[in-house]
Amino acid sequence: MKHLFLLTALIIPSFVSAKPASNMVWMPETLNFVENGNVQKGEQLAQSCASCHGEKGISAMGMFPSLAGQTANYTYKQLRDYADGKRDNPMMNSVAQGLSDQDSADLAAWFQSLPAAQNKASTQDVSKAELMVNQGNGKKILPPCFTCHGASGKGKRMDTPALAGQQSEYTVNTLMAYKKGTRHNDIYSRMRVIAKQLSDDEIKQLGELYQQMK
Amino acid sequence: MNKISEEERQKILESPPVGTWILMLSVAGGMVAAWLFLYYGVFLSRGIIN
Amino acid sequence: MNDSTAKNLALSHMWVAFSAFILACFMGEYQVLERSGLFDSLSSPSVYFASVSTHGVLMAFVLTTFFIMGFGYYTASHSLKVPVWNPKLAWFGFGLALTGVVMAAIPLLTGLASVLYTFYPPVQAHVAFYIGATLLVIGSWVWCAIMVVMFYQWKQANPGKTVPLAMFATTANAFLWLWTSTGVALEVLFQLIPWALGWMDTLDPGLARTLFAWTLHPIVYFWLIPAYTAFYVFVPKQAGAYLFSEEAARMAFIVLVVFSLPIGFHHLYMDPEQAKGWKLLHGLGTFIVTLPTLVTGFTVIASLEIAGRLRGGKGLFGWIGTLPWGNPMVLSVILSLLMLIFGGFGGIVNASYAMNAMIHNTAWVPGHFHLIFAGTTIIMYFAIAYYLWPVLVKKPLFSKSLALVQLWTWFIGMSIMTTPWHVLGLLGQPRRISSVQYNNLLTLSWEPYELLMILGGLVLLGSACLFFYLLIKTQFSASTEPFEGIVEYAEPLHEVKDLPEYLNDFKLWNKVIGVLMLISFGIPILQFFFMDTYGSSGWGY
Amino acid sequence: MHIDPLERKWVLVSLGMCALFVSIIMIDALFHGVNAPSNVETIDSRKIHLSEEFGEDNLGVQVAENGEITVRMVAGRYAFFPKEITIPAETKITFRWVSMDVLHGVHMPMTNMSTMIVPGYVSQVESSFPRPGEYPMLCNEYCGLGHDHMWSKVSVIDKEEWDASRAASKTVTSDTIDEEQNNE
Repeated sequence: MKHLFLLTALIIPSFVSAKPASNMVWMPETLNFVENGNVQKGEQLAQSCASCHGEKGISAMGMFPSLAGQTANYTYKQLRDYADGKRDNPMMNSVAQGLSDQDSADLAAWFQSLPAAQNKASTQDVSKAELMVNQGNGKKILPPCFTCHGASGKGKRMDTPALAGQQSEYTVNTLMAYKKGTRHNDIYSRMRVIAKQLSDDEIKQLGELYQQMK
Repeated sequence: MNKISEEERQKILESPPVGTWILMLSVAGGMVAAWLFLYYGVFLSRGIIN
Repeated sequence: MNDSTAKNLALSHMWVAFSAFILACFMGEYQVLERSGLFDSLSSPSVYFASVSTHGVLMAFVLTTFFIMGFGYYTASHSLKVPVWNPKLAWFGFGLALTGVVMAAIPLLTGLASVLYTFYPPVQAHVAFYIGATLLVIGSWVWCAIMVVMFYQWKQANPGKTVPLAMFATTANAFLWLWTSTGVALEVLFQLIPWALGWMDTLDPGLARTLFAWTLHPIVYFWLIPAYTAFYVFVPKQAGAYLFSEEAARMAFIVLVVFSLPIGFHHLYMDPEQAKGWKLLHGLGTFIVTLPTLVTGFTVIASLEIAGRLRGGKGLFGWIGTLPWGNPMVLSVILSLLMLIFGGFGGIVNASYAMNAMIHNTAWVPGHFHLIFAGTTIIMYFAIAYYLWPVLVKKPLFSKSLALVQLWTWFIGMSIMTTPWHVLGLLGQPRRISSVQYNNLLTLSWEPYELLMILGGLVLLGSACLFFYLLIKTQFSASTEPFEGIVEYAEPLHEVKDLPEYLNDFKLWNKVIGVLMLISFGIPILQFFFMDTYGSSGWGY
Repeated sequence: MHIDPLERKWVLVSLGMCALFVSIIMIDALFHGVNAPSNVETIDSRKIHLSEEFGEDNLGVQVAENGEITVRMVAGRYAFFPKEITIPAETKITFRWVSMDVLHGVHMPMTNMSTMIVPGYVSQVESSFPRPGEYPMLCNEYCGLGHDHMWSKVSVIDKEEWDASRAASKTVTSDTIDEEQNNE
């Protein structure tokens, strides 16, 4: 009977939107374009971001992400996804729609050039998170976080984001949004599938762990 | 080493290597049998592939 | 004749080879331990994949290439009774290859080149890794050139004479390697290096795999030919008799060289970028290349049979017992052939086209190539080292009985390690994983085999250390008596008369290879330039 | 030239052995459809998420009108998407695989479902599964540090159970459609 349900769920054509999760395509031209973003121009543009994301890309409020040290590809992709409505946030949607591709690349380059936040270690228990980051969980088919996000949370080539130094509240919110599916600009649900398997406690600890990571 | 006469020595050098022949035949036989077992007994019984 | 140059070259090359070997053996044992999952503290994919990449490069590229070069210099000089041609060039080649090794070792050991020794793009390693590997290959081309020049100089000086079998085989290997390495050289020079340097945005992984497959099969024959050379030129003499047929030996070498080249697609059976017609054609060629090995088995065993009978062996198999089992060379060949039977059978299974799906990229594959390479081939490298070391360092072998223990333990260790590996493959365990994460009942059946592999690995590691110890002890023992070791080649049972020129030269065979390569790789490579293909940018790992 | 008569015979035996293996392989390949997966079909791996065939909602098991089953899967570090599928035993199933990033390989242990997945190419393989059960579908080519964790679940179920659930799902599907229409 269990099979039956599963099967039914799997072979019914889905009626949810058939649109791709993101329109971003990493052609070499795009990669080069982002890599050659103009840091100075980005710095100027970033002045209007400072109120939320901080002067040096380090946000003071947990609801807004720090962007300092973020990989340029990732920032660029998010800005384009906001502009396309692939990622929902009323404020960012309108901000991103006002940015050209060139502006997005410049901003991405600027934020990448900034040093990520260096936060002190707290006394909170992060043992579960450490396990997730380093070992993953074979039983739940969860690869260790470091395999994509890097051993020191600096992100990796193409578009996996840097997480080290990120506001813990922001990381937790993001993972919860993936878990609920309200954030869905990860192609093939890559991150949603993972977040769905994480317990709320693990998510909380992961937020803390990445906030402290240097 | 056993002492052997020159006559015996020549005989050995000229005799066909029957031991080798039988040994190699059994190796070949074993290989054919094992291959057929893997092909029909294991590989094809695991389903089609195309 | 003063052959000190050849001896120095041989010794230097072989020390590099065996140093790489011993280092890689420790990594091998770490890998079986890590992979078993028994030791939580060892668990680290980052370290594991850096280690497995280094292990593969050291064993497959460094140990082999340096050993073959060193053995080749000595064989050429000794069998032709001439000094090494252009020793400065030879040392330059050595330096180049060694520089390459160091250059590749740095990113490998620091985890910047964990792309395995097959470096399959689009995962991208540090560019120093690709450049280092290229220098190693270019250094080996210098060796090839010197071998070919010595071969033809000798032929010119000795018109109508038969080139000694040892040199014939060595030159065959030099030609084989020039042809073999061209595939990977094309991949590295036109794809990997420009791509890793950023001169080129993308490359086609399908083309890269096709070019690597060009190299991937004949390279194992490049490694194997020194072992076969020892089979034919040393073993019969050491056993106390004659080489059963020198003509068969020469034919075997030629068929090996010619047919190991155009058959690389059996590594691509499960790949989407080549069509089945080409795969079948290469598969057919793969079966042809089993023939020289089957003939070699017969010729070598027949030579041993005569030796055993001369020593008093009676009846159908009585000669086996009367063989000089206490001679390291003879013991090695017996153990080597035993492993060749099983390793060869595994190879036939791999070659069997669709049946490859049953074992492709499973644990069976490393089980197979450890048996045939680390077993059959390397045990003969040991035998050659035991045979040549006293000659090279002018001191007697430190301990023959320890050498015998070493050879036996290597064989036993290899059997204990590779048998479970094959079984794991049939049970579906993939190769190249650092731990078993699949939450499935099936994986429980894998565990006992992993334990056995640890044991096998331990025995092998002990054996490798003993080997290294014996080389050091032989070379650096304080022996005062002057010692002159000798190298003797086996005489053919029937004198070689009226040898046709095609069994004494490679001109014809190079043309044949050219044609076969054009047929088997021409269209499969050209297709990438006529299809709409899509490149890949470099990815981290 | 001197070649021993027994050695000549041995060459013939060796040739015979190879000929036997080659004939079995060739006959099965040419007449019985036992082949290595070899469709040479290219695709732009960077854009597959925008493609129709490998669009997110088109992945997984699909049954055509005539009952033929196609499974479309995307390999990407570190999973095969979708992560769970259910297929019937003893039925020919066509798998179509693409990579969204690097080189991968996939097989299901103790079955013949095996292929490399090379970026830039579609790997198509037809297979069947005589034995029902839970299988891991796992990555067998090193693809990065999370390679060990790259696997998905496959349930191979009895053919009767599959047919029964197919019949049931058809009614469910039409019910759902009815409901949706009613809602509008």
